[in-house]
Amino acid sequence: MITARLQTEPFDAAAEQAALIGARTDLGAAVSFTGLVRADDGLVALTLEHYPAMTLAQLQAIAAEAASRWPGTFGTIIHRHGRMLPGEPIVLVVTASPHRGDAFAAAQFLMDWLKTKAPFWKREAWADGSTRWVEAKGSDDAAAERW
Amino acid sequence: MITARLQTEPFDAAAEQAALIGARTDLGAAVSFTGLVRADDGLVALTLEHYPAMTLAQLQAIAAEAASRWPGTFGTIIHRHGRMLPGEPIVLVVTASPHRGDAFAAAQFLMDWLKTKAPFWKREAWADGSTRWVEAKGSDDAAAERW
Amino acid sequence: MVTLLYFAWVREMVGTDSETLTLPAEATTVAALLDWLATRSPGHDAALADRSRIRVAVDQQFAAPDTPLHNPREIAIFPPVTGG
Amino acid sequence: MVTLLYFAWVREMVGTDSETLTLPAEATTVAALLDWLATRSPGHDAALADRSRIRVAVDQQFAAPDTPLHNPREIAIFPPVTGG
Repeated sequence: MITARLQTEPFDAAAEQAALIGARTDLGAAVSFTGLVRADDGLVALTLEHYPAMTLAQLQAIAAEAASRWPGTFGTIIHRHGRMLPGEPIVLVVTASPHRGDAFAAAQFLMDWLKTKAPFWKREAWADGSTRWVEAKGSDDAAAERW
Repeated sequence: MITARLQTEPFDAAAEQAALIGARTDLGAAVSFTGLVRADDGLVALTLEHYPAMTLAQLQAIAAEAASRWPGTFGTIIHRHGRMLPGEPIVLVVTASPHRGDAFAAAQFLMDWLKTKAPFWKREAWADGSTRWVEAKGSDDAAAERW
Repeated sequence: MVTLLYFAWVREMVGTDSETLTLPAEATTVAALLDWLATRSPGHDAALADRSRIRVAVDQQFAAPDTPLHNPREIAIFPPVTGG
Repeated sequence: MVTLLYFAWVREMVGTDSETLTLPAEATTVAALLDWLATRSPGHDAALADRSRIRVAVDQQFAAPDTPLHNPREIAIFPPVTGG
């Protein structure tokens, strides 16, 4: 079971991992990925716009795809939207599995697909008052296509 | 900079990740891997023996190798030894990097090398009173050799 | 009637986040729809000028340029996504 | 004089975690050392019977069977590692 949530407020990665594992003792590996707002030279904030009617369904579809590829792997996806400051977390992917290979692979898959298939757009606000929409990266397409 | 520690007591993965990131705002990705004692049918405890004169130096050598392969990636390795119960954490690898690919790769590299190059041996204790030394897995050798 | 939704810089260049209209008969595919939309205003034209930077979802499913349109209810037009 | 250290089931089969002794002249490599050690007791012999399951560190560095021994101070003999 891999679940997905969408929220504006920050998340507590450790609490999410603990909740995912719960009382289970058949899991040998837990992987947590946190995406953070980088303070590239003069960046003052990042605003994430998204497509409300589609976003959560798309995250859930990505989660379902991972669950079918890695049966026995549990996971949680949390993606924030709205305005965030440098150093703040944007996205969390936590996976837990009997073996480390599956936990790592599922976490990377979820991030790679999410990067190219979830309808979010980042707008950067700079110290000089300008704003700029982040450009999609070809490396993200390549990462998503390797799975 | 990737540092390594050896200890008997459990660790706090979230606190380690927070300490690793500190006040830095140039890191866009943090990956945390926790290895846990799996309660395979009737396992009551795991005891990790190690080679005191060699273990920490070997973990530090693995850390140095990762730091040279992924410059700009920060990391913390904590490996426990002694007796542990099902569900308890055994090993922690946390990495943080400007980009997610490096954070994921460095964490996986550290785990793969640690599995085959750090002098630890696991002994399982079972509900029927028997004990058994865990056998090394060929899949771990293969994982270590892909880097 | 179909609702068109615009996101990110497509929204800014078109000048609205949504519009509801009746599709013309020639809008049989995603690509044909974009061709027609580009004629609606200078803003639409500018936003859609470089089709390699445009992505489309039809009824909340990603769609390719040759995807046929069968009475869609909602079509969203936006740049390549940049979340995560 | 060299200190030999044994770990995990090698330690249990040899029956001690360490011994200090003088290497014979023929122990010029790791493999030759293991051949000689196996003659010291039935426990040593049993522990070292399957060389594919034996790993060695010379002065705290992993060593291959053909690694030459130049006045080592500490040689550790153990199964393939299983940490992590």
